[in-house]
Amino acid sequence: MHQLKTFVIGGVHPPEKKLAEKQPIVRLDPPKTVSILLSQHLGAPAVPVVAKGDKVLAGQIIARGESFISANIHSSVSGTVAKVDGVPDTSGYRKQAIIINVEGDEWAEGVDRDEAFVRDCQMSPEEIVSRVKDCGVVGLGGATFPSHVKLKVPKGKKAEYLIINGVECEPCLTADHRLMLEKGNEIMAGISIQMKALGVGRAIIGIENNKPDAINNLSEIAREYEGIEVQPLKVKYPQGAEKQLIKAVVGREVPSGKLPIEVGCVVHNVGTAFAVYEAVQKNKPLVERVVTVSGDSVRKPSNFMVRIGTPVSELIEAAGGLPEDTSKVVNGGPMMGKALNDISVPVTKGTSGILAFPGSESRRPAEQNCIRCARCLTVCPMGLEPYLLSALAEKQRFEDCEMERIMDCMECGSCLYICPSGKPLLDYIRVGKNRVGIMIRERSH
Amino acid sequence: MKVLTVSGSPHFHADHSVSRIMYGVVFSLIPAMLVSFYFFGLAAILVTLTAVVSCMAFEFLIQKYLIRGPMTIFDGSAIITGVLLAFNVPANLPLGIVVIGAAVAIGMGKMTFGGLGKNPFNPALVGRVFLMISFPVQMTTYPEPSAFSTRLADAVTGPTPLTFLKGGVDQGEKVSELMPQIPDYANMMLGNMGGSVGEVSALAIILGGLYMLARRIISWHIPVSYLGTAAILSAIFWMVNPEVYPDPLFHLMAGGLMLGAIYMATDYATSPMSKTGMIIFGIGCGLLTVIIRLFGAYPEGVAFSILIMNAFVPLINRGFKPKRFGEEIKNG
Amino acid sequence: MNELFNEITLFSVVSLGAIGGVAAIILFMVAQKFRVIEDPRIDIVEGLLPGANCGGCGLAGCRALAEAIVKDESLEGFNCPPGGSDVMQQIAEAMGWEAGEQTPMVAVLRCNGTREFAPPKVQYDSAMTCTFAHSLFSGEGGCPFGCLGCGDCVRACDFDAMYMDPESGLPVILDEKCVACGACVKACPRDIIEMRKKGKKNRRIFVSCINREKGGVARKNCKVACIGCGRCVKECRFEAITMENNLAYIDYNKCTLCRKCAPVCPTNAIHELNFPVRKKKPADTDKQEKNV
Amino acid sequence: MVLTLIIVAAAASFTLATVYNLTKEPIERSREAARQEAIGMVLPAFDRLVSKKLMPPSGSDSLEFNLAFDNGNLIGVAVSTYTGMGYSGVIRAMVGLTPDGEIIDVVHLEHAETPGLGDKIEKGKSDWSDQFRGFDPSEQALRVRQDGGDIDAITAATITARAYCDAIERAYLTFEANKQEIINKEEE
Amino acid sequence: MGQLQNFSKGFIRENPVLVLLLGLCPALGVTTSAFNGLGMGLATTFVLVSSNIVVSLIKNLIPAKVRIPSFIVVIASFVTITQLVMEAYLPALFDSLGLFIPLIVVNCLVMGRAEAFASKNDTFSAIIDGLGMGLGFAFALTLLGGLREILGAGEFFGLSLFPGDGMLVFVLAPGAFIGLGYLVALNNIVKKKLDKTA
Amino acid sequence: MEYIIIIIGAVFVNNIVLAQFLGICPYLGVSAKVPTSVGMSGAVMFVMTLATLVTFLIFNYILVPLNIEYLQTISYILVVASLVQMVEIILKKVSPALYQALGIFLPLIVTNCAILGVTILAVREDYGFNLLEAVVFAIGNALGFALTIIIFAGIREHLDLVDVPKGMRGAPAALVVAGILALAFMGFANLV
Ligand SMILES: Cc1cc2nc3c(=O)[nH]c(=O)nc-3n(C[C@H](O)[C@H](O)[C@H](O)COP(=O)(O)O)c2cc1C
Ligand SMILES: Cc1cc2nc3c(=O)[nH]c(=O)nc-3n(C[C@H](O)[C@H](O)[C@H](O)COP(=O)(O)O)c2cc1C
Ligand SMILES: Cc1cc2nc3c(=O)[nH]c(=O)nc-3n(C[C@H](O)[C@H](O)[C@H](O)COP(=O)(O)O)c2cc1C
Ligand SMILES: Cc1cc2nc3c(=O)[nH]c(=O)nc-3n(C[C@H](O)[C@H](O)[C@H](O)CO)c2cc1C
Ligand code: SF4
Ligand code: SF4
Ligand code: SF4
Ligand code: SF4
Ligand code: FES
Repeated sequence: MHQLKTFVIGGVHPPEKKLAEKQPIVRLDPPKTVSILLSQHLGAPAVPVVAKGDKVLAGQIIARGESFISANIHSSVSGTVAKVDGVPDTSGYRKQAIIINVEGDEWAEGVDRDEAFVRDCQMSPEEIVSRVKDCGVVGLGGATFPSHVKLKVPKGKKAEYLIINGVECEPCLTADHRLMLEKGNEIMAGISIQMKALGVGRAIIGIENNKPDAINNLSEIAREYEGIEVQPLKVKYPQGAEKQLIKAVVGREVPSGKLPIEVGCVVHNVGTAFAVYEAVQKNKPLVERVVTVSGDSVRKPSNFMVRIGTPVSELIEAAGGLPEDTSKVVNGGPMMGKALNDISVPVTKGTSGILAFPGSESRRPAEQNCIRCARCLTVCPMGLEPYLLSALAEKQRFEDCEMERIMDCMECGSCLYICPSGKPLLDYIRVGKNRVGIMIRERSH
Repeated sequence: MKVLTVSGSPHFHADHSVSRIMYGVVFSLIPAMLVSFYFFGLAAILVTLTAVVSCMAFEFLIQKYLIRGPMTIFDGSAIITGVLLAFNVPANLPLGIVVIGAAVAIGMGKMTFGGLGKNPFNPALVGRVFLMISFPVQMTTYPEPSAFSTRLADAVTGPTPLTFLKGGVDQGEKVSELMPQIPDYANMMLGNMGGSVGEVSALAIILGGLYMLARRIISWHIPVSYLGTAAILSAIFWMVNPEVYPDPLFHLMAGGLMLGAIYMATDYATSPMSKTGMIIFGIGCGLLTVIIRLFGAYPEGVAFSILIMNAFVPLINRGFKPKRFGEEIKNG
Repeated sequence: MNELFNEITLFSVVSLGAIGGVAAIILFMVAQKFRVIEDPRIDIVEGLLPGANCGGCGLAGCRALAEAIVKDESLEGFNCPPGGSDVMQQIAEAMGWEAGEQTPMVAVLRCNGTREFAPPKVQYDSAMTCTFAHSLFSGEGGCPFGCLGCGDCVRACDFDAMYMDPESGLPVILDEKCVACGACVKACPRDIIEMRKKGKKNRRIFVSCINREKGGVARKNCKVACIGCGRCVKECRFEAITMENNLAYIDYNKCTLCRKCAPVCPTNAIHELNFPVRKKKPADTDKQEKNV
Repeated sequence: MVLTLIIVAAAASFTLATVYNLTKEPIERSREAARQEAIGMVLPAFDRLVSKKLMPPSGSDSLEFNLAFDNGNLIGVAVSTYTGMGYSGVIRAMVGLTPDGEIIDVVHLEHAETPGLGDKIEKGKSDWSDQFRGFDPSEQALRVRQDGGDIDAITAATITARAYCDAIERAYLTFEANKQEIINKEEE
Repeated sequence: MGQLQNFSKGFIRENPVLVLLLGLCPALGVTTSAFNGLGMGLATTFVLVSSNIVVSLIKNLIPAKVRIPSFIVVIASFVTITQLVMEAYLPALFDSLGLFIPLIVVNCLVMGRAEAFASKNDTFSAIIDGLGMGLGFAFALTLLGGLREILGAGEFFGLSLFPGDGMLVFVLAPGAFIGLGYLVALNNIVKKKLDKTA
Repeated sequence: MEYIIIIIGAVFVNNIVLAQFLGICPYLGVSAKVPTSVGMSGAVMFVMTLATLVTFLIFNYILVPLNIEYLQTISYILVVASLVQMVEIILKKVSPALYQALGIFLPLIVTNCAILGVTILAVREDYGFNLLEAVVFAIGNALGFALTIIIFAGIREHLDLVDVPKGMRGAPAALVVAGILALAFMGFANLV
């Protein structure tokens, strides 16, 4: 095996709690109704192409991503459009969604639902990109950035490495892990398709050392592919963050404010590689994804293959329901996920996990004065000074925030995780980032 | 299901807390405390107890009646201040003066600025230096160590190795003649010498320091750069003229250098945040300590140097930031 | 020579006269050569300032302060310790900044989502700042327009004119202390606070809600939300009330404080402040008054 | 404009010169009074005073010797002496000596020692300087005990005490070195 | 503003030292005892009142461009007069105030009042203003001097309050800063109380 | 060596602000931000050196020979005031960049005891300085001023961020900090 690599600055090591690690992916049946949000990706919301009363099939396009950064949205079920209306999203604000009453499970024409593995792809890079775009594939690693945009190398830049993010550094989550075990071949084919689209000769799959079975499985398969290798990594959060992963895998540092392509890298999540495979080889749009349901309050931690738009409450039911003392339900990982105020919200393309915790585990500690212990600054993987940024933001000194490079913060939460005085560092940093972002935008006008 | 909680991420929190850290420090101080009780007896116990109790009491009173903030006396930081203040005064200091010191340390050194973490200067040292200058006589009469003594204020007094040596050298005597008259290095290491309550035993303090290092309460940067600089600088002088300047080993074990480097210079609130900053800070403390010891009016310079460097901390924090990710473009 | 007037006198007068002369020439040169064309008001303001150049204002001398005042066209945030408030008053007069009588305004809170009317459904556990809470979720009560109760507005008020009522979870504005500086308006991420005419005898009528959701949706989260039913619009004879996006708004310039609208509101979303008690008062106005 | 300022300056300096001339006398007088008082404190009653300057064996400045006569007999010498060894600044003192060289009394003239510590050399602040009364430098050592002498140092202000001894010693040594000349004075 | 208020504001509300933070060097430098503080305060008051008088008298004779230098000369003259008179008749006080007497010239308070008030008002008001501010200054200095003397030497105006020495720091430089710091804080509280009752 | 001792003495042992109480007003007034305090220090250094040079000459070659030392105060203040003006004029003309950096602080300096105090101290008898020593003394004091005011500005920036209790905010906390700083500087006692 290779020697273990990792990134240099900062990082923390939260308890792993991979409770659903051994649970194979179970396919859930479609629910009675689904609510498919029009904004499930980074960028402009998609524009609906169906109206109330229309009959739709699973895999049929129902909203089109029209601007440069946007993505198509497909129906994940077959049935009738009940309405196009606002439904509360994960933060409780109403967002436009297409609500479909499910009737049967019929799929649109052209979608190949055969599980048989198809390795080779004959499409040209342009065809691959347009297929990925048509199928509404977005990054499944969390940011839900439309994948077709990332598969086109901008003019004047050259991609050297495709880095595949199999790190899954967040505690509790096991979706990528299971996928790497169960769909290794498909992922590998997806990677080679992405390599073809990008025109790169090398792909490196970064996997943390706490998933030896996945490392073995993919290394095994990688032998059959040229230019693809697996790089085991030391366990450290947030290794899965793009810039940290590039640093860990190829030792390059993406300059502040720049994209990975600046150092010749493109990063995709393993789930995205799988989605690309399905889109290109099977013509199957992104209508379902693997979601981990886990956490100390979940009776049966599981990994489900779920249709987009399924209410979270159904997933929780399928995992045995919630005990009385549950006090927090999180969409995503415990470090970066969003706490839900209502469990009836739908699963989106970006939902990698649903975690439930009792109060004892997830309540924030009481806030005290910052004792200037420098722990936050030691763990910040971006080399920032969170205590300072947070204080500046709290004092509304946003110009100073900008000078201290608040925009470099990727909101990994390491600082808040480690702070012994329970300072809500990241909360204030987010306020600061928000305001500095507005300032920067106003300036460029 | 009960009411859900909504909060920003992250939803996990490390197993740290202010009081755990602080009590860790208190725990690590136990060896030094035991040594001081052994050599200075009941007097040391009384001084330590008085300092701790009055520090907590002053913090309580100020917090309750002046600042009107949440109660903080059990976070352990006032206990540390109390213990370290006691460790920095002679065992036979009248208890009234100890109480004044505690009032100054907590009231002026800490609560004036809003309490834990906000103070720019090390509270215990503010207390000590205040007492040094206010009560020079009482603060410079040290009891002779004697095992398990139960004597209180009337103990036999004697000089500390530092005052003895400095006094002698100032009178033109030679270091080589003075050295045999102070405890040998083994005794100094153990703490069998005149000095403040808790500073005498380098060994016990190092032990506590190792414990704190192991628990990651402190990092090595400040103690190592502080002690290292002090050793190197004193070694240079020693090599130039060993009859006027004592050797580095003596400097390391005499007086409060060990206590200062491991416990007082490392105080979070009053030391720099970045690792480079910490090293600069340690070097500054080391230089100043040796200069004051060798050339100043006072035989001991640890407290002054740390306080002076405390004043530089904001500037150090401004000038020595952690290395930012993506700062230099390194295209492999 | 005389005891009192001797050569010392002579030397003194001559040498100090000489030094004074040189000083005068230098100062003269400054005056002559280096008159840069500047806003003449700077000189006026500087003339009014004490000229102590003490730096007490935090700027480099009196001229710097004068320049800053003229540049900002306002006295806000400036203070001259030696001159005190009189000087600032004089400057304001000289610059004519207290132009005319302004209609007195006051801040009002346009949300009545107390714990009672909009019971919390979830519990918030993060930094106590509305700005963050706003970006995180719709609020404990679920109303995406309602007050978040973290008190950003209270902290923004420099005049102690606001406090958080722990019972209702809403901020309270103290009319007598509010100077209408607008800081709270800027601070609130949800634009709940509005600056309104203080009104005759301090009387005001306004819709205490800014929820633009459809009636049913709004009502689900909050019992006293404006549901956009339009009854008040019909009731108002002065066309002071408009309805937009399911929300009624009372234009304070048109409103005659006739009080006709308030009783017809089915959710009691219209608030009346500082009016005498109604003779036949509808069932639950007292509740509102308590929560204003 | 220039003229105005010249006139202001001239007027001011004219006034000042007048005040200066008016106060010159009283200033002189009060200085003299202070000197006389100090001399009076360290010497017995006398009827005639002769002053002369003498260079000390070590030191940069000369010392003022005030020879006091009573009925034509030299009854004592008041030496205005100094030292630079103090904790801060120069210390000046008036030392009264008998013709035999025994110290009659010492009083400080000027010092900048720390209040509360070094200022114990002042007679009003403590009786520390009383130990010099009747001290015979030819028999006892004019040095603090820490340095092997016979003077008790001021607690925590050894530097000042040491310096004061230095000042007194300077007076004494100068006196000894010029004894002949001083005695001759008497005969003159 | 009435003359009485003009006079009294210098004590608490607009105290030159405790609120306006002017003339801090003498306030810190000479206040080793209440007596010194009072002496310095009165000397400053003298200069302040006299120069206020002269400035208000000559204000119309001086062209604007040399106004400040002329005022400086006036003030400096009164400072020198104070110096000379004090040396002649109060030599002990003169010695202990030392350098800080000539420095009255640059006391921002004196210059500020001459410029801000005396040069724009009639002589009587100028006297009242000078007296108010000057006595306020003296008040603050005496207070600080008294505090430092009591804590530092256990005496007040030279009278021994308790046996033994006090806390030496208060006689030394740090005590001056610290004492003033807490006095300013105290004055803030008093001022707030006054504002509330007003 | 002589000069080094004068400088160390002026910067650390008898620090102009912390031990001699000169220039306290700008010390508290212009120390809110580090860059401002740096600018102020530069201006003080410039003027203090120049003023000492000129006043030393005036004192020893005009006032002393004519026996009118009592005019020291009044002549010095005139010299300092017009010197500052002149520097301002010259600076504006010669180096606009430097003027931008220092010029704005110049007016503040006229009424600053630090300048007048140091010029008076520099001719004190018991120092017995010659011209060069007097100038070095002035530079040392200016450095001492710079050191303390910059440190102090750093601490005040820190205090700004941490929310000092209401009653102590601003001047009181600043003064206590200065007090503790003065305590710490006592460690340099008798260094030279
Ligand atoms: C703090 C942080 C942690 C992340 N952790 C992971 C991770 O564990 N696994 C992952 O695939 N993506 C992770 N991401 C997202 C990646 O940065 C990146 O967006 C993703 O790998 C890109 O691939 P995609 O476009 O296919 O999603 C993380 C991002 C951040 C900011
Ligand atoms: C405005 C914007 C433009 C982007 N442009 C590109 C691009 O041209 N090529 C690319 O590979 N990725 C591009 N990205 C994607 C980012 O590199 C990154 O993969 C994405 O933001 C998700 O990363 P994360 O999950 O680590 O946050 C862009 C992102 C943003 C926000
Ligand atoms: C602020 C301060 C003022 C001091 N003033 C004096 C003083 O006036 N005279 C003096 O001899 N020592 C003074 N000292 C020096 C110390 O007290 C010194 O330790 C002492 O003089 C020598 O120690 P000893 O007298 O205990 O032997 C002062 C020290 C400090 C810090
Ligand atoms: C490693 C460590 C060292 C400390 N050292 C001191 C100290 O020297 N003096 C002190 O008063 N408090 C000390 N404390 C306690 C506390 O941090 C201190 O009172 C703060 O300065 C209060 O804001 C220490 C705490 C820690 C964790
Ligand atoms: S980790 Fe927390 S307590 Fe430590 S420095 Fe950062 S914010 Fe302060
Ligand atoms: S959340 Fe931002 S500031 Fe905090 S550790 Fe992560 S990158 Fe650094
Ligand atoms: S912030 Fe201004 S407008 Fe708002 S309540 Fe306070 S004084 Fe009134
Ligand atoms: S009115 Fe706005 S700022 Fe004030 S507490 Fe409510 S949400 Fe926050
Ligand atoms: S009084 Fe000294 S600078 Fe103002």
